[in-house]
Amino acid sequence: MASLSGEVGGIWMDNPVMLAAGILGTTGASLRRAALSGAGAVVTKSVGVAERDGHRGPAVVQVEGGLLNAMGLPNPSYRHFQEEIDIGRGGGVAVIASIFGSSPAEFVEVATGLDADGFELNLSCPHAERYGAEIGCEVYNVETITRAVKGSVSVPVWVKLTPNVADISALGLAAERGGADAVVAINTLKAMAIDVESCRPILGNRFGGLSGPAIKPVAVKSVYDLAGSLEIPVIGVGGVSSWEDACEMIIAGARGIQVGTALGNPEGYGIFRSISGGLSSYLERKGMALQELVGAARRFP
Amino acid sequence: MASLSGEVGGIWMDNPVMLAAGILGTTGASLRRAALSGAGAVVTKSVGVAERDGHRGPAVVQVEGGLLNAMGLPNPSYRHFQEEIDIGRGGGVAVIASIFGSSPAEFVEVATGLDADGFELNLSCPHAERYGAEIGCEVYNVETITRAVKGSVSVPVWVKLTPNVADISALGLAAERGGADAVVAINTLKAMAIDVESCRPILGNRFGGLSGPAIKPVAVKSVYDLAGSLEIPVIGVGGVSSWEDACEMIIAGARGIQVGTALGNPEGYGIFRSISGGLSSYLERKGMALQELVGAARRFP
Amino acid sequence: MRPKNAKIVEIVCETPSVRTLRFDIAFDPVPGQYLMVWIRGVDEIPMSISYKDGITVQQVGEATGAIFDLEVGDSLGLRGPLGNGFSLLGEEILLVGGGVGAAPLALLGEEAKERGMEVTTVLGVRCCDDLIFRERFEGAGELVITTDDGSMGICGRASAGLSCLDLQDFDQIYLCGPEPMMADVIGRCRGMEAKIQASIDRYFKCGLGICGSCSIDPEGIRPCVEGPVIRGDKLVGTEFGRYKRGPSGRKR
Amino acid sequence: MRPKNAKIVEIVCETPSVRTLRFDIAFDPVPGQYLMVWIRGVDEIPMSISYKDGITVQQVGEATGAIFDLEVGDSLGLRGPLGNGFSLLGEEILLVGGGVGAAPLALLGEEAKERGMEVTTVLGVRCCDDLIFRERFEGAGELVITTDDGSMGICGRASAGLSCLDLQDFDQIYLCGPEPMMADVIGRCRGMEAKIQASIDRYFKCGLGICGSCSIDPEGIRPCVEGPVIRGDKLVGTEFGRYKRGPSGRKR
Ligand SMILES: Cc1cc2nc3c(=O)[nH]c(=O)nc-3n(C[C@H](O)[C@H](O)[C@H](O)COP(=O)(O)OP(=O)(O)OC[C@H]3O[C@@H](n4cnc5c(N)ncnc54)[C@H](O)[C@@H]3O)c2cc1C
Ligand SMILES: Cc1cc2nc3c(=O)[nH]c(=O)nc-3n(C[C@H](O)[C@H](O)[C@H](O)COP(=O)(O)OP(=O)(O)OC[C@H]3O[C@@H](n4cnc5c(N)ncnc54)[C@H](O)[C@@H]3O)c2cc1C
Ligand SMILES: Cc1cc2nc3c(=O)[nH]c(=O)nc-3n(C[C@H](O)[C@H](O)[C@H](O)COP(=O)(O)O)c2cc1C
Ligand SMILES: Cc1cc2nc3c(=O)[nH]c(=O)nc-3n(C[C@H](O)[C@H](O)[C@H](O)COP(=O)(O)O)c2cc1C
Ligand code: FES
Ligand code: FES
Repeated sequence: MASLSGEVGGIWMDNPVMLAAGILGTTGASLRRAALSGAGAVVTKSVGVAERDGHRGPAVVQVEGGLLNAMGLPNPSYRHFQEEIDIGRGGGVAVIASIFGSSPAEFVEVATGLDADGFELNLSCPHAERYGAEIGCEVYNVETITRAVKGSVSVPVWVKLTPNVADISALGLAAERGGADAVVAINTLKAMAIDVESCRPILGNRFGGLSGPAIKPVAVKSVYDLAGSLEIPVIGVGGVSSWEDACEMIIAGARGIQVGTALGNPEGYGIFRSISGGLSSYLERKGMALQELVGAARRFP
Repeated sequence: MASLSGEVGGIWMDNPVMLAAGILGTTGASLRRAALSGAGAVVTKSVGVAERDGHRGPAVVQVEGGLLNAMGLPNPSYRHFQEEIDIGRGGGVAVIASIFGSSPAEFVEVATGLDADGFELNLSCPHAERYGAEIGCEVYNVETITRAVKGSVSVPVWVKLTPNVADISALGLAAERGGADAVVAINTLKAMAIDVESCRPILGNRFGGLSGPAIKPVAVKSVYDLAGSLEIPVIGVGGVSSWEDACEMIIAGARGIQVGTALGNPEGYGIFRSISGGLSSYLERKGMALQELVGAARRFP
Repeated sequence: MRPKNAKIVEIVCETPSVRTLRFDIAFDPVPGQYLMVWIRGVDEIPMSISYKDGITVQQVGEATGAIFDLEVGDSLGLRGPLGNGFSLLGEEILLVGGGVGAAPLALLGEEAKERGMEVTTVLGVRCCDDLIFRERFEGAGELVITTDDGSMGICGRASAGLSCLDLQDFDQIYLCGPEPMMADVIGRCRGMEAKIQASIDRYFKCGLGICGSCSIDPEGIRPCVEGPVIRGDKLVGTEFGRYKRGPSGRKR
Repeated sequence: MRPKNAKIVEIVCETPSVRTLRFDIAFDPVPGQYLMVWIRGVDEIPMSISYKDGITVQQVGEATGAIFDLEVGDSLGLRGPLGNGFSLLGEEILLVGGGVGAAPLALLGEEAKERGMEVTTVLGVRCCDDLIFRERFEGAGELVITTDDGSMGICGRASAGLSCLDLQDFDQIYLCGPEPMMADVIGRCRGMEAKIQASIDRYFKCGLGICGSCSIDPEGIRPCVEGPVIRGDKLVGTEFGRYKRGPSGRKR
């Protein structure tokens, strides 16, 4: 089988297929299970300075081709999260802590308060006031927060970007200037579903973020654009649920990919092995190395 | 059956279910057929100053939950389009001319060169250089182009907005300041699909716009936001393929809705009657007037 | 799937703090499957299916309290049936329920009876007023009742009811109720945990196996999709009976 | 559906300007259905299915020219089968083809023969070198050939070949070829247009019935999904035989 191992954004991985932030990443046990199921690295649920219960339910609703969620960044605060990271590390792969805050200082507080193999800055969650995309849609914030965290930790720092902007590459460039080791694209699309019988928005928070196969073409385009503008690696996420999807992301320019919503498919955690297995067979069949595939779409102008 | 008639953005309609721009709107015959099939109004393919053949194929590709297209604004130029509008009018409903240009002057040239029942300004097509979203993502352009066209014609002017921005309401407010009679949301999302066997972007233009059920939750959220910020009516478009979808858009705040990609469903042109019929039965069952339904979701803060 | 609109056609007050709601739509559940119940404007919470067209709710907090404010004609949004229910195995089975945990077991008992199985039920409640579905269990087979205060049946916990039975006699044992009760039963069944099926209560947010809220230490079992019914042997050595997590993911 | 990758396993030069490509994947088409053929980096164009695993291409411009540059082992992207094909009706049928229009008719003739129908074919070509699929049509039934230059068969257009037949004898007539030829045949069949089925050529961009590029005046029939095979009586009084539109939608 073709090798899938290599470095992605400063972190060595056996394969580039990771667990996405906020998916089953609340507990160390889940992170470890993803790792033991074949994930190349795992990203935790986003954690912040204070404990949050998240938005009231419904927190998710299934829509055609995807899922809407407005979890509302539930987390036990970083003060109660080190244990989970340590248990997660028992899975034998890198544990990246996804962190959020409302200011550079908050981000730094969380990052310095945790011992993880890397950090992913959530500058992109579309449904939490004062956090995520609300600050992450501004180039200035992305750059300063990235720089602040980079200056305070010695492990790789990735920046997760929002697609809810006119030009995601501008955000990527800001992260790069701030010293990011990689960008991760994309977080969910701002979206909403309404129940026609009651006339009520379905999500407890009224609106939320769209994920799953529905957003894959948007994610592929974002990755393609970012990979064309940045020097640092791009990690692709959004709607990946098969090796073909992963392949498409990589051809668009992704060095690594993350899987979120697809963990809810019937195969569950089995998805990591089915994606990496398919990817490896594909490379074998094509006689290509993984690195050659990265950004191969750019060969056709 | 409950009545669906009323004024939408300055135009009287028997029902608020319209044919969306660029869908079967190239010829007068298609426009007329949509009208005779029960559309409340029809919007033409976008026309500009010069004849264009559009991008090379593939011009469309089916993806999960939707369709990617990069037609590239093919059109015979407004100089050869009046005949089509006139034939379209034979269907007995208003024919709205969708128009595009690269400057206020071009927009005005096209608008004043055509006799239509209304104009829809395409400031949102995501895959044509110098046109559409490329200029329509700037508040200033939206306002000045709207004002220029409004000043040059005496029929209603609608502005079609792009969702590929951080804040679609800002664009809507610009259109309103420019004197628009309504805004139409949304055009397609910037997106891309890559063929994994050849590593090539599938669309002839490499990237294009995502439409269909996949984008409905994004459209609903856009309509909800716009309806909450604007005085002028909002017309909802994006992924509508059933009366429930139409209902959802209206509850989100849409005064009218447009149907695009769903015309490719097996029922074809029959979709207009199935949507308006379902909507009417729903209102009947609920004992509500259409106007009461518009924006009903806002009752729940 | 989106939440289905379900109109309440009947409300039965089973006890002062437990009500059954019957809907104008029915499901075809495996007993033990649950619904995510959207109380509009309030919250969405998991509820076992107690009738093909109904749920049985104990008032414990805000969302369940809001359900108690509903009247016939009001409606809820229902997602489901979700998860894996009980699987009926063998010929002689034992159901052990505590409090509102009787809800899914009643449906299970009825189905077992229909299939010609021999059903024994032990129901533990605080006092006789808390007993629900007595007729349904009696209709399905033998019923042993225990009350904490001795106001009916055997005095003591459900485990006291088990003392008068030989657990070896049963091909399969089905549990639903307070976690300490279930953990206690599993503890008494050393060596035969694999023939126990327990319906587990954890904090469910998504019901789809993606949010991680319900995860069980140390293996990360997801009760919302891999359960809520989980085999006893898979619970041994886990957090089950020891701790849970709240909505933030923090242990408590 | 996305374009399927199809590797060319055989190329047959039927005439100097017509080639058949056979693929490593096969379809299960109704004869008359088409594929959208993606010549990567060039364009995507409609092509009738001429074999379950093949198409037959006449070189006329850029995209077809690019197909002529392909070799065995190269691949194309194929979407389909799309549209409505011919429906086989009656016992005695007539196929009338012109040039590369023989492609879908050959598949149709073979299927008709299999079903035990009596098949007569009239093929019109410019000269004997342009004739394709002679054996396939002869295998299916009787074949009448006409050439413009008289180099083979009857001298004249396909319509000359029809003169020696009584069109009333046929239960159904199937057409594919240059539009003037097809319009001419329909014109000669006054009163029996309803038993004619013609495969129509318009500018296809989407193949899905949404872009409007293929629309036929004055009713707005969409040949890409409602055709490409359309009954003769539905073509009477339309633009068919009179004009078409180019890629911009402009008449020409
Ligand atoms: C699979 C399953 C089936 C259940 N079946 C029934 C049933 O048939 N009848 C019944 O009365 N109860 C059932 N429950 C328990 C029920 O979900 C909780 O009692 C209810 O969620 C409490 O909500 P509240 O807002 O009223 O309480 P709160 O005031 O929010 O909290 C009270 C208690 O309920 C728990 N709780 C709150 N929200 C949830 C949630 N989303 N998921 C799980 N627990 C929660 C809290 O942890 C707390 O311990 C079931 C739970 C699960 C997991
Ligand atoms: C349903 C259908 C089935 C067909 N089957 C066959 C077949 O079996 N064999 C065959 O050789 N040809 C077939 N054609 C015609 C074929 O599609 C055109 O010859 C081809 O598209 C020309 O492309 P080009 O780039 O080589 O030519 P161009 O240089 O682009 O143009 C040459 C001619 O082809 C027409 N054309 C170009 N693009 C298209 C298009 N996208 N759709 C329709 N016409 C187009 C132009 O209008 C022009 O008349 C079929 C057409 C249709 C609609
Ligand atoms: C239920 C849910 C919770 C999520 N939580 C987070 C989070 O805490 N932090 C974050 O950066 N992204 C979060 N995301 C976004 C995902 O990591 C991912 O970017 C997005 O879902 C697109 O990928 P997918 O289509 O594979 O799910 C969440 C997504 C879902 C569906
Ligand atoms: C094939 C195709 C062509 C389109 N052409 C145009 C166009 O010319 N002008 C325009 O404003 N929008 C155009 N659109 C966008 C649609 O009008 C509509 O905004 C979008 O497709 C979302 O609606 P839907 O999901 O119902 O298709 C086009 C969409 C498609 C799929
Ligand atoms: S409730 Fe979300 S994973 Fe179980
Ligand atoms: S080719 Fe697009 S509608 Fe027929």
